[in-house]
Amino acid sequence: MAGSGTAHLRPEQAPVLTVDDMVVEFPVGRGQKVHAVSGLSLDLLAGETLGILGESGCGKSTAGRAVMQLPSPTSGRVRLGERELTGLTSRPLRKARSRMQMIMQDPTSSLNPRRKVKDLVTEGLAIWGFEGTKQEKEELVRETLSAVGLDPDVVWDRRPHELSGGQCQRVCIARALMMNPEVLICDEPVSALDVSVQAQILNLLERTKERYDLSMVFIAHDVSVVKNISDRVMVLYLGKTCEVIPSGRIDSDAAHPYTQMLLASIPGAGDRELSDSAAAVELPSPLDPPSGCRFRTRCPLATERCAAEEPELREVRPGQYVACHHPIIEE
Amino acid sequence: MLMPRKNPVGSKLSAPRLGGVGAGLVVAGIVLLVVGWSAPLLLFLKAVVFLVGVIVLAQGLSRVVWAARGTRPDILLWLCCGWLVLLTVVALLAPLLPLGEHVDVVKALDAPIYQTPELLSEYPLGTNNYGLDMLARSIYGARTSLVIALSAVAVGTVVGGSIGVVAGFLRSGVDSVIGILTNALLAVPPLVLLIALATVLEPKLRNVALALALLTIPSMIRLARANTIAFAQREFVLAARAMGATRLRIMVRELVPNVVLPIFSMMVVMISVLIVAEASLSFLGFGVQAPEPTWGNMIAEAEGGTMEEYPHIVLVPGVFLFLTVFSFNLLGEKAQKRWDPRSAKL
Amino acid sequence: MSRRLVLRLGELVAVLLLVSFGVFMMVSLMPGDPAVAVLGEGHTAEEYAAKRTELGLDGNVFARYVEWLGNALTGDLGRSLVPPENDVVGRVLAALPVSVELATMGLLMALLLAIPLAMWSASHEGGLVDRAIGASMFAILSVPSFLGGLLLIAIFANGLGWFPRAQWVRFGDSPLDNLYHAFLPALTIALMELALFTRVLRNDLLVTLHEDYILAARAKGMPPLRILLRDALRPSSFSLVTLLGISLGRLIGSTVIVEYLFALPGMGSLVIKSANQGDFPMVQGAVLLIAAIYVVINAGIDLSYGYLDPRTRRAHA
Amino acid sequence: MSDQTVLEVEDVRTEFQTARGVVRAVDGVSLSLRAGETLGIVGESGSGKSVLGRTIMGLITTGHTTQVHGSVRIAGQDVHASSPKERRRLWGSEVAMVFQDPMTSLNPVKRVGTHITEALRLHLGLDKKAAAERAIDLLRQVGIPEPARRMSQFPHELSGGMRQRVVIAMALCCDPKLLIADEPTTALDVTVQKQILDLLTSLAESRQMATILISHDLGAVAGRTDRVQVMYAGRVVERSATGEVFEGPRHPYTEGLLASIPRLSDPPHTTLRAIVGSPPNMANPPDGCRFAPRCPYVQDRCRTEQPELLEIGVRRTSHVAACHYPLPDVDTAGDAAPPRAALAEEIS
Repeated sequence: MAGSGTAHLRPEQAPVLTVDDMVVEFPVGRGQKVHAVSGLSLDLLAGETLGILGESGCGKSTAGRAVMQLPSPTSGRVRLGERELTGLTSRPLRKARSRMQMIMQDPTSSLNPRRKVKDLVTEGLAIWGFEGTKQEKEELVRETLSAVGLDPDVVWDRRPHELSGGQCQRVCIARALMMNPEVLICDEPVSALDVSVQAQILNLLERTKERYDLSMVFIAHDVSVVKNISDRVMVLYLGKTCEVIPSGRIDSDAAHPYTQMLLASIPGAGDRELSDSAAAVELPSPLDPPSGCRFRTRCPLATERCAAEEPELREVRPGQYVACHHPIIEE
Repeated sequence: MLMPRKNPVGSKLSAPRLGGVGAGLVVAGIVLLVVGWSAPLLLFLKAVVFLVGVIVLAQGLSRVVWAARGTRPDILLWLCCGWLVLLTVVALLAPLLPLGEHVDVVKALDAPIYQTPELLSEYPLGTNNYGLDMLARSIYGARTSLVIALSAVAVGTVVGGSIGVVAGFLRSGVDSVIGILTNALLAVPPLVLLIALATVLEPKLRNVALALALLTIPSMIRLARANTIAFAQREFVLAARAMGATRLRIMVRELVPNVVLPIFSMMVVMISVLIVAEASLSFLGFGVQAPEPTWGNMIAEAEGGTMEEYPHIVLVPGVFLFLTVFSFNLLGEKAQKRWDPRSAKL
Repeated sequence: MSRRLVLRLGELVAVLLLVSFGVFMMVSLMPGDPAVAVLGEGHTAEEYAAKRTELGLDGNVFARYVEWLGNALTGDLGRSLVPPENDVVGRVLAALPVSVELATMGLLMALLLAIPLAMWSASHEGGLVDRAIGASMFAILSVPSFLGGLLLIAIFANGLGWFPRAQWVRFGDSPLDNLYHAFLPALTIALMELALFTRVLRNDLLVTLHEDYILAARAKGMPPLRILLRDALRPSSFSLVTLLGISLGRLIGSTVIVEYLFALPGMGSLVIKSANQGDFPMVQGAVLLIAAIYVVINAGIDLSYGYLDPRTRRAHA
Repeated sequence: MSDQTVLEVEDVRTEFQTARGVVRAVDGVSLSLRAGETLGIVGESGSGKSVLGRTIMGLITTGHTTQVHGSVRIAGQDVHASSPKERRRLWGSEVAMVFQDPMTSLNPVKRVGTHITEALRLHLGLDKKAAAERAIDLLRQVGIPEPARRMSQFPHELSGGMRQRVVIAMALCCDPKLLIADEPTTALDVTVQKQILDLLTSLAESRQMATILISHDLGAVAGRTDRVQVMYAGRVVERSATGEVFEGPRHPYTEGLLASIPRLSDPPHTTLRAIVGSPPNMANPPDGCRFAPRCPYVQDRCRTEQPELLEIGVRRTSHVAACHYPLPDVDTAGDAAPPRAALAEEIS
């Protein structure tokens, strides 16, 4: 795009989360700044899972954190339900933020090594208070731990280093659930895990979403994983949106050259037409992204128009939006 | 390193053989200890023999336990802990113990002067030029050293640690100001700063302790700050913020418990540094003044030719000083290896 | 380069100002009266007041500080209080070369010994030699330098008579004699540094030797000594260089002790003597100079990382 | 493919002494490799695949905390019986290695050129100029644009993919007969991974190099290797021609591993057939079959008796598995074959 645009938003369906034209930039000194996210818009319907797909450095993690206001984006708006998050003062923001929860990539690093599982999981209640007796509270914690597949009696007094990576990730999920969130933002939750454990966590997330009525944003670099868990996939490149596509159609209908390239790079995926031609060029620096379409330096289909004019997201098939001047559409 | 390594792996020694070697070393060590204390040797040689005896004994014991239990214990660590506990207890109870006179010259008028150490005599560690008992003086010296070092470290750690955590967590303006203040304090070499302070402060126990606390503060700030910054970048802090924790809560509940451990290790190392600093200061005549005994001013008594004639005047307080500093150093290193692997390097 | 350098310079100036202010204020914070300290007890109030005026202790503290600092910048640190009431700067400059020589010699001796010892130790990790070196270095670390110095004097100067004590020959007069006289004091200084350097460098080398690129170099078939020298040493020296900066303070402390022990006419002896005599302008001047040297050298070390690690070169540039 | 055997590994065991006890990271592995042949070693973290690679290379040898048993012969020379000097002669010229993380496998204070030329000068005795020319040529072969300019750059000035190309050039500089690539793409971006794997495959083919490709990623191995060896908790559980393993895994672990990977052809929200539990603690592995605690088909015998790695193949190619109750062969099972077949198509 990779371009911007809001054609893919669905305001009429009352989304749980709406992000409008979000920009995140970090100054790196000498007047330069990293353009991490440039004009990202997205929405999330109740019960939906939005997959965000991209390589490292595409701004997907930054976007996830900016949605949580950690830190707040440079510009743009984030709405959780009816509530505008940008510009809130400290306490209301902390309160509103707790309606969204985050699962991070490194499960051991995201748990305080000095605390026990029971304290980690009840931390949210300790901050916001719990209406009910001590027994009820403990009952709730045990129930939640069981829900994420941990035996409360076994892990109750353990510290994170006594647990495996998969178990730590389960504790993180339990901790998030205790906040009774509406939206769960998962930032590469399985990429640090072993293959056999990865499947357990993916299944768990899927089950949890049903059981707790969550909406989910799932950030990852693995196309197959994203396809498996999402309803809708958004492909990012250098801080901009390339394509928004219902996940069931990503392998057959992807129209953006970059999405095609990602599909082609799945090992053993067979030779898609874009596999090697675009390969040798490196990812451009986010300090000074290319003009026009940011993908043009690696795109085999790039023309002069791509350098001059930034493509806008437009609907190419029902529910599929592409920001490209030359989308690959076989009729 | 003396400290036994965890793993008896590469060793091809069988258990009985190991036990044999160990037992041999134990016997040798004990013999050396006894010889070191009682044989009619030059005192300097005695001290060397004594120390070698301790090392050999430690190695021997470690091997015996290793052979018997299969895991190799850290005998040296236990010896160090033992020494420190013994020293502390003895120092605490000093007024109750049947010790010789340590400070009042008049009371020691009829005592022999420059008595050489004799294990079973009235003066096991000898006497000084006034006939004061060296054992009693060393133990009272330990009192002074430990009180000064411990109180200075406690004050320095509490002040420096909290400033460091706040600076590391808040960053930006506060951090820069504190950084410059810290650097300014560090810019004057410790001993020079102490001497300079000594020109203006009375050489009293409290003042020495305060001056030493001032020395502790900048290093504690740096350590606490660096660790706070490192932990603040960990994802669990992000997770706490995502749950809506306030900044105060994050500092107190998430950061402090993690920062405390490296600070504690640093404290132990700092104690040994301050004991040396206090001793150096007293040696130069700027610390607690004679005849009130400290290890530093006891060693200073040996200056000007006394040392060659009566080496025990240096060696007795010297060995006390060495063993104590060594023990704190060792403890500190173990603690740092366990809790603060990054600064363990320095 | 420019932005970083300017920031660094700004910080350096701020630190020096703070130090000078602290050093100056020390006298005002003194619990006793300097006039009493100089004249001794038992004089009349008028005499003390006159002395205070003479010492320049009247009037606004800050005004006096600015004046003192202004004078210091033009190379005038006042006069000593003790007869013959010499110029402070002159005395300090006469003492400085002795201390600098001792410190440099000690540092060089320590480095020359530490680097091979650490390399031997690290390349034979866990071996007998490694453990022996480790243990002796740890033991040396626990010997305060005044105690170590006393023992060295007892053995080598008074016992064996190999080295002189309490004499100093200026380098200009006889370079060889100067080195001979400086050897034992420098060795005393070197011991503590040697122990620290060896331990730090060994541990850093061990970390480096476990890096993938060392494995890669081994997998290329490079000989071990070459790997140690060409691949491992430079990346391992970061902590050592940082330590050099921190060592400086301790080094100056050691020179103070050593000069006192060996009765050498350096900065340490000067500071101790002046402190004993309550000669505060002298102490102020000497401390200010020492602090300035310390701060400047540390800033230099900070900038030297660029050479050691090309990764930081671009960031600094 | 020539019949010359490049690598022979016999009953290798690698043990580490740790604080928690002896860890047998590699437990009785035997294999052999001919010139031009490619072997994929697949396993999760802790399966011992990387340790095996380094033991074969001779980078892990018996020392203070390590014991290596068994024999490794590269081009007829026993690596572990050789003197350090003989081993160094082997490294670089007979066997070379590509490491996992290109960020850490290049010395940060050395220029790119030096990394390559020093090996050339050491092994081939080239002079400075010839070595530089050869190095530039190598950089060009591994697809680095402007190779002459790159020579004087430092590693941190290159991207991850470029660095891994430099590491490969470094490994190839003396034409080794055996290349061991230890997770060569794990640390790289998805779009770069395939480039590097393709590069490795084509280089191995053009040079008739025996190659071991170690990876946790089944997809990376499928389609690029002649044979695959699956490892679990230090042991080989299954080894056969790559296609056979993916089409008809006979060991329950291999089957579970294949089933737990999401497939692009499945519709969204397909429930994955995950393996329960987590890999064993290697300081205290379970008795009997190490996969028994997680195996869906476990029998009493599995918990007590350690299965041997046995030939179970029904076809011409060798197919070995270490299981008391191997899964039925797809072909012989006929139509009743589990849905694995479809999966294998997707992956290979």
